[in-house]
Amino acid sequence: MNRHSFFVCESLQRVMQNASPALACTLLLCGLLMSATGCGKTPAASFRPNMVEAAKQRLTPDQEAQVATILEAMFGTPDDPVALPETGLDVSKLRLAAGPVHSDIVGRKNGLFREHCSHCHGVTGDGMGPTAAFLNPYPRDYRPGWFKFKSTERADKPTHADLVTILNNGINGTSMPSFALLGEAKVDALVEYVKYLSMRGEAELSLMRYYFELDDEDEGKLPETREFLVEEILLPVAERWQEAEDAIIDVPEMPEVDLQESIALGKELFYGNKANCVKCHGVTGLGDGQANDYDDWNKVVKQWSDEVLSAHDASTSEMSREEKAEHRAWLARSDKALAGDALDPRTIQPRNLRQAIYRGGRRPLDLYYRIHAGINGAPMPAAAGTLTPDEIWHIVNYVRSLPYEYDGELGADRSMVARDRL
Amino acid sequence: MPTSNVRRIGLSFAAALLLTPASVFAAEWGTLTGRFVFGGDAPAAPKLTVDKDVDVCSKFDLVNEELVVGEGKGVANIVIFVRDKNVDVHPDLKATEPVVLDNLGCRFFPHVAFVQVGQDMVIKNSDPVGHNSNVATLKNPASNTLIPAGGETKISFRSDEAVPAAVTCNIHPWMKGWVVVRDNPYAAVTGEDGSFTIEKLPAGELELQLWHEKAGYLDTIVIGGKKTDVKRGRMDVEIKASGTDLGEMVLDASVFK
Amino acid sequence: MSTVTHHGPGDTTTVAPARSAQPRPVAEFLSTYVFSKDHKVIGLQFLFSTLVWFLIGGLLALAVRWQVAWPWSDVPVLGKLFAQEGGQMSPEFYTMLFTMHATVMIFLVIIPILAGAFGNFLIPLMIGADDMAFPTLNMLSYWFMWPAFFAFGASFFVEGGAASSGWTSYPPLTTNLGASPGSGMGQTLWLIGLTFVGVSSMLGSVNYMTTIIVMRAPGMTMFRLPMTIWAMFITALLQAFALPVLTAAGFMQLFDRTIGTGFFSPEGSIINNQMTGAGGGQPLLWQHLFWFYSHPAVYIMILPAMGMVSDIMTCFARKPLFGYRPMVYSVAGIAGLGFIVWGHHMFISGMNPALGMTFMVSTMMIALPSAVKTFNWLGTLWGGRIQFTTAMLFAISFVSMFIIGGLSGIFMAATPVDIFIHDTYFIVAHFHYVLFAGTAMGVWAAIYFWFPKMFGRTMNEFWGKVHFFLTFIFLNGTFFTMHILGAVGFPRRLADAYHYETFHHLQPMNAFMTYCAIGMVACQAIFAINFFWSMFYGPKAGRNPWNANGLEWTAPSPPGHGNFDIQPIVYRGPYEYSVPGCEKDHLMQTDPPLEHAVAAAH
Amino acid sequence: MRNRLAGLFWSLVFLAVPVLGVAVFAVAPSIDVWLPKDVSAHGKDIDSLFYFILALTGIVFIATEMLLFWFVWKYDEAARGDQKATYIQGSHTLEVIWTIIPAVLLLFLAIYQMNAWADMKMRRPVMKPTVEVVARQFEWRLRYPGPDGDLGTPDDLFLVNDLHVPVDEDILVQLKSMDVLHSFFLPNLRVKQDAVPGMKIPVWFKASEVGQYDLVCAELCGWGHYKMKGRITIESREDFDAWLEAKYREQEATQAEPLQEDL
Repeated sequence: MNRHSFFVCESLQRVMQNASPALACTLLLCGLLMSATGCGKTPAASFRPNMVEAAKQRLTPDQEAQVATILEAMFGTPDDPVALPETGLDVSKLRLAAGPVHSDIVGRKNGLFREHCSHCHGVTGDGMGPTAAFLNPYPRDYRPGWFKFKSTERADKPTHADLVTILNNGINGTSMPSFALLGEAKVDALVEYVKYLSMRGEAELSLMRYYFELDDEDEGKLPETREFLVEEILLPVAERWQEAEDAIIDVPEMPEVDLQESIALGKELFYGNKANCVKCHGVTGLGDGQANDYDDWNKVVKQWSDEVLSAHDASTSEMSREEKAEHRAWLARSDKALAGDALDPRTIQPRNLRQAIYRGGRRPLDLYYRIHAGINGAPMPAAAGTLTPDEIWHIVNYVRSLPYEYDGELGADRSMVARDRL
Repeated sequence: MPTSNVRRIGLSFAAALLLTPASVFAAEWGTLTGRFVFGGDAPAAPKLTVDKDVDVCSKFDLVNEELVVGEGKGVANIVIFVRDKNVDVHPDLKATEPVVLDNLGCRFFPHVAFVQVGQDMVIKNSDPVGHNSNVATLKNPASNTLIPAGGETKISFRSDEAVPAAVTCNIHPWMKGWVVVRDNPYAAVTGEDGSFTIEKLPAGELELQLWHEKAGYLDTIVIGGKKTDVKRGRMDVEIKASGTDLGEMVLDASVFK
Repeated sequence: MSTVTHHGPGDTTTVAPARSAQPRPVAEFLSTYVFSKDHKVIGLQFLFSTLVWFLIGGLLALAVRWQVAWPWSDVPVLGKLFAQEGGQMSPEFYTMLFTMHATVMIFLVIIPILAGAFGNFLIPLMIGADDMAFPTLNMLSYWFMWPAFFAFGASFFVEGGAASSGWTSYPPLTTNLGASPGSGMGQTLWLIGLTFVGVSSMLGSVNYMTTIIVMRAPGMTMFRLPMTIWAMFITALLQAFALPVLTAAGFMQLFDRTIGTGFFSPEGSIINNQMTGAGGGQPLLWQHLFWFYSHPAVYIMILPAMGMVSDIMTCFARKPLFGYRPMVYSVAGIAGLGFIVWGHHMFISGMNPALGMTFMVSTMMIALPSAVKTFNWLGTLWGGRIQFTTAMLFAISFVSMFIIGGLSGIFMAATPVDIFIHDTYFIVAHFHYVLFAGTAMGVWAAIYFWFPKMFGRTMNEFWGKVHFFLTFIFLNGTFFTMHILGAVGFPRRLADAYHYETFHHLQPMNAFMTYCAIGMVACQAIFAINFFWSMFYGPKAGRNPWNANGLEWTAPSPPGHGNFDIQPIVYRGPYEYSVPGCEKDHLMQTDPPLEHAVAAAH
Repeated sequence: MRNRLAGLFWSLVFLAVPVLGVAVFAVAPSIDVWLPKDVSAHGKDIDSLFYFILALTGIVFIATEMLLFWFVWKYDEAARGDQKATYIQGSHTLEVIWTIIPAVLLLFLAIYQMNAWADMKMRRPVMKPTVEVVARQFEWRLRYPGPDGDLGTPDDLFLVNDLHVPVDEDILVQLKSMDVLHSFFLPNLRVKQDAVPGMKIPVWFKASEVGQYDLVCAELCGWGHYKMKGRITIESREDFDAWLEAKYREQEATQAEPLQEDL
């Protein structure tokens, strides 16, 4: 008896007996080579639907499909973007940024977004690329159309130049790196593509929300006329992007006072009741004031998950069988959306002002913008109208001096003062 | 086939003819009244935890205003508005005065404010502490302004909001209010006793919509002991020149769960 | 069955008297093949487990090569398997791949296949013992690998994926959970797996040392031991002395990660935009501790292969080993010096540069025993009568490739040159020449050579040579080119290096290497089929198919429980080939002394 | 009797190793897969040492591999006919020779390069840091001392990834890391130094030619390791000062200006 027969099952033995080793070798070799060099290409990339919003608006599968169809007609696919003239987007730039990474016939690199951005921001621009869950803060979700660091008023979109600045400088204090070395043309194309993704996301949101406003005679279907789609859906979004270029904040000159005096005035405002910076940024300036707030992206998820959680707890005893089934289906779908299409909400911390890290840029001008317009999407409110430009400038000067302020009284918290490491 | 759909949508440049209703002013106008009551034992509003500006805000004995059941079990803060976008507007009802939303006693007053498109809304702060008012509109650009003690700011809206927008204060996380933005003047918020009045409505058939912050768009109400389906808060009423009273509408306690 | 006189102090495996009761098949199967205390079965268990992991490690390497050659392109098979977004490999997935490739290859393949598989199988057979000194310990050493298999295997499926901080696991990347996706659960599992591999190695090494010292057959003096046994002996010593340090360091890292100690984390650093907790540690401490083990481990990964190659080479050159004692001394020298060169991994780590100088001198010196070994192998071939069996081809290629791997090491030892080539593909080329072109070729030589003893049948020589030829060609195509990439400064571990202008033009060369790597992995199918086919249908081998001298060839093929049917008595060293005046061209160690043989020995 | 052809074939396979090995190294420079252009003052020390070792190991490589080939070719069983293998157990003389010669060579090499090593890593120029480089996941944060020449004062200039240095001057970089290990690698300047959190490591060099080159991270620092791309610009003192001045003005801007064209 062969003592090692246990290693191989009987059937394998029979196969082995009937095939010659040469034949088997060849077959296996071919198989390995084929699987390694790729007979099976992966399917083309696609945009991911906004599942949270779909669950929230209780869209039917038919309605979801309709949204997808409309969006594909209006915006195309990740490999083949479409931009209607009303968007004001430059399709040639989009083509440079879209699609899989490849070099075209003149050796120009295409697919920039997927090469540089999508592993964090996701192919859809939903801020849920493969790496997203591990970053703090989370990468930006472009779909609601909120942008934080810009030179325009709080409610307005950023200008093209604002986004170029972000790409060039990166966002210090986050995982967003600088892309300045890509060169102007590529950065420009990427900004155009970000705008495209943002418009697409906003259009998706308003399409999904529009079902709610439909009349009964529409039978739960959106009109698919060009007029409706452009006038009601696309233009309200696109126009605001185009208006942004005219909404740049007008910044008056810094008042002509001694710097130390200005810093002292700024400090007074910082701690005073008028500007009230201290409430969130803390008496230490370490950002330890308000700790349980969310930014708008996380707030959406937080509120939605709270709602779904309480719906889980709600009593279904008074529901009819159909209602119960519907309720359960909706819960299952909402849970799925939360698990697969949303990152766990995380609180937002006010900036530690002693690190000399300024996410939106360290120029006095940038800080002025931040205080004047607040930070869109974040709890930081706009001070415009409340504070005079001079007062804002004083606070700017004080904030810029904070990292270098004597911090002996911070005592045990000294390790938090990281200005020495930028 | 999705592709054929794509082509159809992408290429359909021809504008669909919209049936625009002839704009004829109604001849008669009527008033709508009604009252919402809570079906069941009225729950006590839970107290809020005040952990910011304690010295000022803890004086006000603040409670959670998600569900306010007032005298005679009236449900306050239910929003009733006319859903029809092309509704005739009585010539007297031109919005002139700005709506005021006050930060008063570490809460928003009124709890639900109603403002029309294009109308100004003044957000002011009558408290001795600083506030900020974060208005989370969906169709309109969201705003968030710092309002120091005694200060005020003015905002306006360019489009109506299908769902009332939440107003919060980031400094005092418990503060929450609502703004109803409509493009006509026909909206009301129930008072402490649960009653509301909308005046000078065009007579005839109108579609109302009912919303409450905890219940969302109401699904069922009980009118005259009969369960009435108002799916998505939509309810048809006949406005009579003599006035229409919807009477007492009971909201089941389960609606607010 | 065995009628061996039991002579080992630790020998507890007496032959059971024939049972009168009915056989209990399941229990018998378990005790014979699964929880066996027989060193041969344990050796084979190690062999099969490591070969499976070898395949996994190879496939991981292919995926790595794919990304290096065509970053961001659709990944075949893997792209579908892991549903990467847009079919492309994400960079953290890539970092996980090369980390786990190295981890699997080093901890689950090379170390256990050398010490575990061949050490177990060969030591008692070659010294004339009927089993290991501590058979139960021996069984445990195999079963302690399984928690490691599970830990490493499972880590691919936890959130964040498997460890992705390189096999060197440098903190703070590894100590801070927020630093990288793989720094989460994957890294914890990695450390747990590592600990179990360490325990397994430790149990093995204690056993090998004891067995070799106390259980040698009569007449088997230390200087009559084959080189394989010498190498295993010294490897066991290395493991015994170096492993505790790594185990301790592993626990320290585990504590840093789980209970908030700060051995390796400096104060006040900001990782992933968050302040880190504990401070007061030093990242360099880990590097010192890690390399204090891992540099000797490099020799753990090659010495046994050197020993086996020496034995195979003498057999097929039909000639004594050139300079037996210098070979033994050089193995010992490598082991001794191996403990004082770890700093050469840290020349640019921020370690005191003055320390770099001392490590540079000791590193230069460790090239000496390696050179002596190489020259001795050449001396062994000189004047031989070479038989080109598959095993011999692999053994010769081991020498040929080890020359390359050894010489490229001198570049790195030179500190100023290391400034430039550190962490480039020059290093990758170097250690693949030593570990793949060296050790793996040695392992194949050993498999082809001792296969008859393991299974009683010989492997197909023709397909063996095809396997050798293809592997040899593809391996050089893959790894030799890495040297010149390294000369450009092409860095290791980059998911996409081509956005640097300096390296932009290297893509075609990397694509070439990837094609070669695909070929290299694909042609292992020949080996796999040959292996399993021959196990059942290969020509039956007698006791001594190669006419070799070692004691193992006096036992039946495959040897039964207790190994030898007659107690071997050793009369001479293992390399008495082509002894002048002797009729046969070889004299086995058990052959009774011949007058002229004794005369010729002096 | 065995086939002689098999032996010939296998010896040629082993002959291919030195032949192709040397060929690869001979061809590589001509296809530009070779040491990148050196623009540093100390780089030639490294390069010449590299060439010296290359020559030395090249000779040993060719000699040993050719010997291997020759033995395999000559002592094939088929070629030996009835002849037995020669019974040689070793040679003391040979062992001594091939121990002493490499030992002398290696020791020479070790001592020969010490000076170069000391120049690059031990004899630090006495000066204030030109720039502080702080590595973080995944970028290079740079800090130049402002007009006052000191780091850590309110007039510091903060930049990212875009390192500028004046040509023909000693440059002292103060290298730090904010989070994990990184490695500051300038291929064209033959500079590489790990950045270790908690340590301030000085790095110095002198650039000898104007131009722009890559700054690479050479130590695995997480998933984004590949994208820690920086750039070093070597320029004349005047250009450098002007650039510094312009950047400083930009950092202190209180009014929006047209975007800098030369980003």
